[in-house]
Amino acid sequence: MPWVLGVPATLAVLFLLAPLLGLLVRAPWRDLGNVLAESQVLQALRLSLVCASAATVISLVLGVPLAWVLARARFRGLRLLRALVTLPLVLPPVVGGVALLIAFGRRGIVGQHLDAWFGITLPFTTQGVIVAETFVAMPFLIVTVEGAFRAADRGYEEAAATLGASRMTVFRRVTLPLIRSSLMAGSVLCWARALGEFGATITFAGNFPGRTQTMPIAVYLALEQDPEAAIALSLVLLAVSVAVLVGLRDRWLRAGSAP
Amino acid sequence: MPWVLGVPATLAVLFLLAPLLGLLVRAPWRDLGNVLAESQVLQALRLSLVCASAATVISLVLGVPLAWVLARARFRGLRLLRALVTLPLVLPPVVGGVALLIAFGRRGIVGQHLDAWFGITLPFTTQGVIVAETFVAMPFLIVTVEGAFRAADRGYEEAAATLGASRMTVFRRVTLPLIRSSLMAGSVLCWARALGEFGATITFAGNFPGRTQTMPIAVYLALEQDPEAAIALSLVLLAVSVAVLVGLRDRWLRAGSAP
Amino acid sequence: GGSSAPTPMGGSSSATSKGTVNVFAAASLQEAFATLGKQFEAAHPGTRIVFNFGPSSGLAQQITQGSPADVFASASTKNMDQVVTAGDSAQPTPFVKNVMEIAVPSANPAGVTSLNDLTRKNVKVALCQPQVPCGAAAAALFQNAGLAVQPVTQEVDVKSVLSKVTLGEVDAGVVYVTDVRAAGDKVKGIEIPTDVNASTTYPIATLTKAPNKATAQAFTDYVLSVDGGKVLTAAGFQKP
Amino acid sequence: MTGTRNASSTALSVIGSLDRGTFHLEVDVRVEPGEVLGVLGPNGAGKTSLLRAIAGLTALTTGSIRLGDLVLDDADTFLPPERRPVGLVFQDYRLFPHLTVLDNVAFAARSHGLRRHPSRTQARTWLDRLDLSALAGRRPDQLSGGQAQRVALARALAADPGLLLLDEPLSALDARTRLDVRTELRHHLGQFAGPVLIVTHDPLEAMVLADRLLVLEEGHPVQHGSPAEVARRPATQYVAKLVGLNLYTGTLEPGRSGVTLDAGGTFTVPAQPAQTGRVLVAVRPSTVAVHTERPEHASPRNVWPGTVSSLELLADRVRAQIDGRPAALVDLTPAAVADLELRPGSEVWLSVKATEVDVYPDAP
Amino acid sequence: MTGTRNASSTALSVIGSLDRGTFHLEVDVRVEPGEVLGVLGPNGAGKTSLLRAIAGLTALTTGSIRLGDLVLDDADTFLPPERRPVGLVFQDYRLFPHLTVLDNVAFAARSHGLRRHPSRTQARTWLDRLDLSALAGRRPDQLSGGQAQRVALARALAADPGLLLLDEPLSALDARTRLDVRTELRHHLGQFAGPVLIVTHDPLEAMVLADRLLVLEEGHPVQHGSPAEVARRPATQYVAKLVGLNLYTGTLEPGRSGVTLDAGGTFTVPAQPAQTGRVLVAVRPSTVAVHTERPEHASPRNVWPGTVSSLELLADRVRAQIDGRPAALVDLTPAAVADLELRPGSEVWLSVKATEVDVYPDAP
Ligand SMILES: Nc1ncnc2c1ncn2[C@@H]1O[C@H](COP(=O)(O)OP(=O)(O)OP(=O)(O)O)[C@@H](O)[C@H]1O
Ligand SMILES: Nc1ncnc2c1ncn2[C@@H]1O[C@H](COP(=O)(O)OP(=O)(O)OP(=O)(O)O)[C@@H](O)[C@H]1O
Ligand SMILES: [Mg+2]
Ligand SMILES: [Mg+2]
Repeated sequence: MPWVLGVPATLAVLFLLAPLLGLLVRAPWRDLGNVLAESQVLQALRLSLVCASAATVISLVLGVPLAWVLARARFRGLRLLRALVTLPLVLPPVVGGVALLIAFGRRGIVGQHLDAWFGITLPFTTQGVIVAETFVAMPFLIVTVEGAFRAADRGYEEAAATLGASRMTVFRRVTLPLIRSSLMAGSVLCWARALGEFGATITFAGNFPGRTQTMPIAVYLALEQDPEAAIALSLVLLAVSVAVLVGLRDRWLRAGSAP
Repeated sequence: MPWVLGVPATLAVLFLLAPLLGLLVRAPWRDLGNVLAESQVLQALRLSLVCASAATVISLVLGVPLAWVLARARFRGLRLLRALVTLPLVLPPVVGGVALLIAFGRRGIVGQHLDAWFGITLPFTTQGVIVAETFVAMPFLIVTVEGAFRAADRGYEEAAATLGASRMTVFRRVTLPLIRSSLMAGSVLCWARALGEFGATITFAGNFPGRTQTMPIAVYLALEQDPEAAIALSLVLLAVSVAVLVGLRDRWLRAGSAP
Repeated sequence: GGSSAPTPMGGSSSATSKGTVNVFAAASLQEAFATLGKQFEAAHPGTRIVFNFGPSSGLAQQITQGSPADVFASASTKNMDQVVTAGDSAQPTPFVKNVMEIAVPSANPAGVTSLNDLTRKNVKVALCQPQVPCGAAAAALFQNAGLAVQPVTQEVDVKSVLSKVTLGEVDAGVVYVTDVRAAGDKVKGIEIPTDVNASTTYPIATLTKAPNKATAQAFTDYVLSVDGGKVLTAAGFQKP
Repeated sequence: MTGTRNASSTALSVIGSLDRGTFHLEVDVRVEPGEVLGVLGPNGAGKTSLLRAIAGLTALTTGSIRLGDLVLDDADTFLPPERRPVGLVFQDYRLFPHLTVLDNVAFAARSHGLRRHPSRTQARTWLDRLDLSALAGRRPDQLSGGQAQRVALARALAADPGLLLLDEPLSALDARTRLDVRTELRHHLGQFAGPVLIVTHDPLEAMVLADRLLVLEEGHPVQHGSPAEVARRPATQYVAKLVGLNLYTGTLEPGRSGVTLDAGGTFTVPAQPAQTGRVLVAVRPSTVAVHTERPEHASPRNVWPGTVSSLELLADRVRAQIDGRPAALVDLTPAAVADLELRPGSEVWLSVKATEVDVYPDAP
Repeated sequence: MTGTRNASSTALSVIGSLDRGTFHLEVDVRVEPGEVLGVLGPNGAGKTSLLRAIAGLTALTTGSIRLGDLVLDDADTFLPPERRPVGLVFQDYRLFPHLTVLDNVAFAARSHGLRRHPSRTQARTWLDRLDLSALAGRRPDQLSGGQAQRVALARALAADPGLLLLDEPLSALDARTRLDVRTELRHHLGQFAGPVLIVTHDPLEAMVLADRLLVLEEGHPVQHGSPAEVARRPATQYVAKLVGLNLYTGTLEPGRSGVTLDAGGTFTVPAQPAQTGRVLVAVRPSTVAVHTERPEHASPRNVWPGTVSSLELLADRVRAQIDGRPAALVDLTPAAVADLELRPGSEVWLSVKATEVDVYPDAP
């Protein structure tokens, strides 16, 4: 490995891991058992995993097609649209929550109709958490996947079309598998961002144990009371997500060995 | 465009833009002038742009090599390392700030030496803001770029090597240009995330106007006072970032027309 | 709006006290209110108190955006005023106040013993931003004491000040008494003389559009009652 | 699934032009059902571009493409590639890197809705036919160049198209495999009901596989006809080189039996041909005799001096390049080369009988 | 920059084996400086794998690669590709998609630290030489197949390597360009001081460009020698097909002048050769005579019956495939085919003179 790459890579690792190490060092290991024993923690953890996964699935279903359109379609205003889609990344999460309330709240622009027509109210429900997390995390997926669509070799799509594959079949059987590793990267970003999401969620969905209280919110509340418990909770969150990422991601990547 | 892609893409756009529209509708347009006239706002905006850009540059310098290593190297523990690097994504930002303090604070594991040996203290400084934003945003770049490195066609690198290009030259002149569009995507994610970063920054670097007060912090403070002013400030932040993204990104993407 | 039939303290439940009450309360009230909720539920079988703890500003936003809240207990009058302005609440009542204290790391490296020490050049001080309640209170008490303190940072909330102190990043911070108490032995509290000290007031209100107004009012009354006051005082709060 | 796409065993007609960047292609060609059209031409002549237009990967600028009554492309219609009953073997193969060889070949069937199992079974018979069964489980990056090309061919054939477009389908195959695959291909093409276009640089392959040849140069058709016609009477220097003839341009003046060559010299030609004016003169290298001295009393009427510029040993003969007016390629036996002691620089005399010279009008 | 890499005009030697997946390659080959080794073999024989090993893209499993005194690969050393003075033209070109043609060709010079301007100037001279100047500003996706291949060749040559590896460098070129590039290549190879390996499927190309041939089959060298030797005495059926000979295996028993063929029949051979035992018998298709009746009193000693199974018109002759014991390929003039009224199914007699039959021992 050339040192010009090795040295900065090592620095990057040290920089990213030092704070995590710090957390490990300061963690109240003796109390960890107690913290975990609280039923609320497991509840929050479960809710976090469920909501982050749901948000990722929704993001995949809606975001991948949008990424494809942004990468491939040609129409006026495309550049603007492409920039607009990245805005939820920039919006401070709390403001994102406010924006969600304005749009999908009970009195919101869209929300009032959802309520009146379908009897759906999103704020303060688990669905609301998923909506908030999706709003914040989907752009990560979109931007990553769009970049990959843009770089993918069009020759294979042409070949598939001459073999009689419809646009949809080409997309499903050729384009998506070709960008598999970026799709994976985008999903990881999206899932992780959703799992760690706090500001928009607490603003839009509130903080009800078992319904909308996710781990980051539990951590926030713990910080008010007992910062060490908050560290312990964070470590639990980290451990679970490492387990999921190591387990899932490498399995996926190996499933279809790299092209 | 096949409707199976067009419909979800449209839904995704509506979903992402409705909240932004909501903000526009509720924005106090008449007060916008006043809000902008406050010198602190421009100061915060400048600081935000500078710090986010600096964080992106650092992330590129450190993160791209790390992504390369994660995609290409083969050693024990690689899978774990790959998952660990994504942890700052999952960490609730405030806890991230605490972790940064434990590591790089005045009494931190690394920080105490920085202080003793080089007289560098990071908390409460602009550099501290950059460190916090880098910590939170760099993983986005790393994950995106790693996916692209993984998918890149190794044949071109082989060809470059037989032409006498050193590993470094291959990396610079072949590999990086080949993954250009994902590199761009990663940079956009990184920059946008850094620009919107709030929790870790406030915790690690504190809040001092002109030194560490970035736009998201200003927005948060405004929320306490006057939610409408906060919306106005957010809109300013969004407008500036749209301008930057539309201007910069398409220029880059066009510079080297897609492969 | 206005209060309906006053609920008897303790004792048997009234006919109107049942169902679920959504209480939106400032995060700093978490521990005390959790206790109050349990006590109230015990006293009024058939009722359920559901808490939504968060930053007062965020809660105020949620309420004005139409969330189904019954009771709002804010850590600042300003956020309560936002709710009143929006027509969601009519009569907020102050129920506790929180006074300030100097917090120093347990080792107290800068040897801070009094308010005056905060003006020393080599003492790093963290305060809250003047816009937030704890910052306003700190500004007020420094004015009362005639001191000019130059902080290294103006935090957005009191917890941030406290964590800077806990981790030794600053030598002193000005926080609420309740925070010092909650932080246990990781920080040391240095009391501020009552004559210069400032406080912030926590108002509580039953909301105009409360879905379960009667029980909501019963809970509000319980918080304002003597029994409720005991719990709050135990957590470090003072009578308004 | 099979049988549905190639229902239309009707003629293909392409009339029009297309543009790719600064390149402009004009064509007017008709291929009958069951007919194999060989497309020849120098690099960059537009052969691949023509196939792309027919497949629907590039739109015509003007004109139309029809398959029987079905309009594939004209001013109003543009049928997308997946709706054209076309099979295309790409010059650069384009095997799907994420699929095994088997799944590459099964791709078309799968795309038409056949389930995994029957589509694989069908693909296996194709692999068998092209002798690729051993590679079924490989991914494209584990194939050699020739193996990849054969898989690409199998993939296109397995799609059972109504119209077959082959872009240098045998170029990477080794000599033996080429013969085998050519035989298999000819067999398949013989049964194939639709029109076929095959691009190749191998004149032999063109002769063997094609019923008719189209020669493109710089985006324009320059010759068109049966392999024998093209081989006997090449229209351009490129075609002459391709089929291994000497070709000269010249003028035939009325009342004279000699052609004045543009490259210098005069050729006596057989009987006075009907036409006069600009003509082409074709001379087979094996009909040119080489002498070390001027053949005074020999019968050939066309005798001229030259200098050997190079000698090249082919399989069973030596090809000499002779400078002179005109210059000529001459085929000799190795024995003759030894006898005459020819080497680069040798001064020689060339002769060719008037009866061996083919004269025909230069197309405008 | 030029001149530094090819300083080592020393011999290349490769002895050892390598593995790619289930494929195993064994080689033992030496190429002298200035010598051109043609590598032939069926698809998947390991030709590309051999070049990859020499270029450093695949490590040997056992053995060593040396260039003069420089060890490129052995048990202890593995020189990475960028430090080997090797130029490689890939079978699939691998032009950098993000660079123009000019910058592709200038890549090696840039990599060796030359600044942009001089490296481009140098690249331009290479483009001129291969007649590619008009394409200098294009990107690879705007090139035709043949153009891309020529650019790949220019890119490798421009790197001024000490050792040149060409993997089917002319396969996508049209006939005329192929001649031009072959001439240019031969010219360049003539001046080239280092060893050259060139993979090709075109026997003619191998004969023209190579000083010596190496034939690989299934990962093993099966023949090795000068083009003339290989062409005259092919060691395997593959080579025989390649050079266009009939090849039979048989046994020569002591004291007898006839070879008993494995495929049936006996061949009378010229003078009693020295060796006996397993032999190969090569017969040139043009030396086989075809008769419609048994030639009773003719001189050829080897006469046998057969059936025409196919006829193929080549440029100036007809190649007939005759079934019989043994089967044979026969070259005839079109006139002869017409005279004898041959068509598939015709019963014929074949004859060949004993003096035209070449007998040599079968390599173990
Ligand atoms: N995308 C493009 N932009 C501009 N010019 C192009 C593009 N694609 C091809 N060309 C040019 O069009 C011409 C015809 O290309 P085409 O691929 O049809 O040639 P071809 O006859 O197939 O040649 P070959 O035998 O080398 O494959 C070439 O000069 C090529 O450089
Ligand atoms: N990565 C790989 N994994 C497994 N087998 C491989 C791999 N690469 C090549 N092979 C196999 O190794 C053998 C030799 O391949 P190689 O590319 O050297 O053949 P070649 O002689 O160049 O053939 P061609 O003339 O078709 O290009 C082939 O059978 C091929 O399928
Ligand atoms: Mg082509
Ligand atoms: Mg090969």
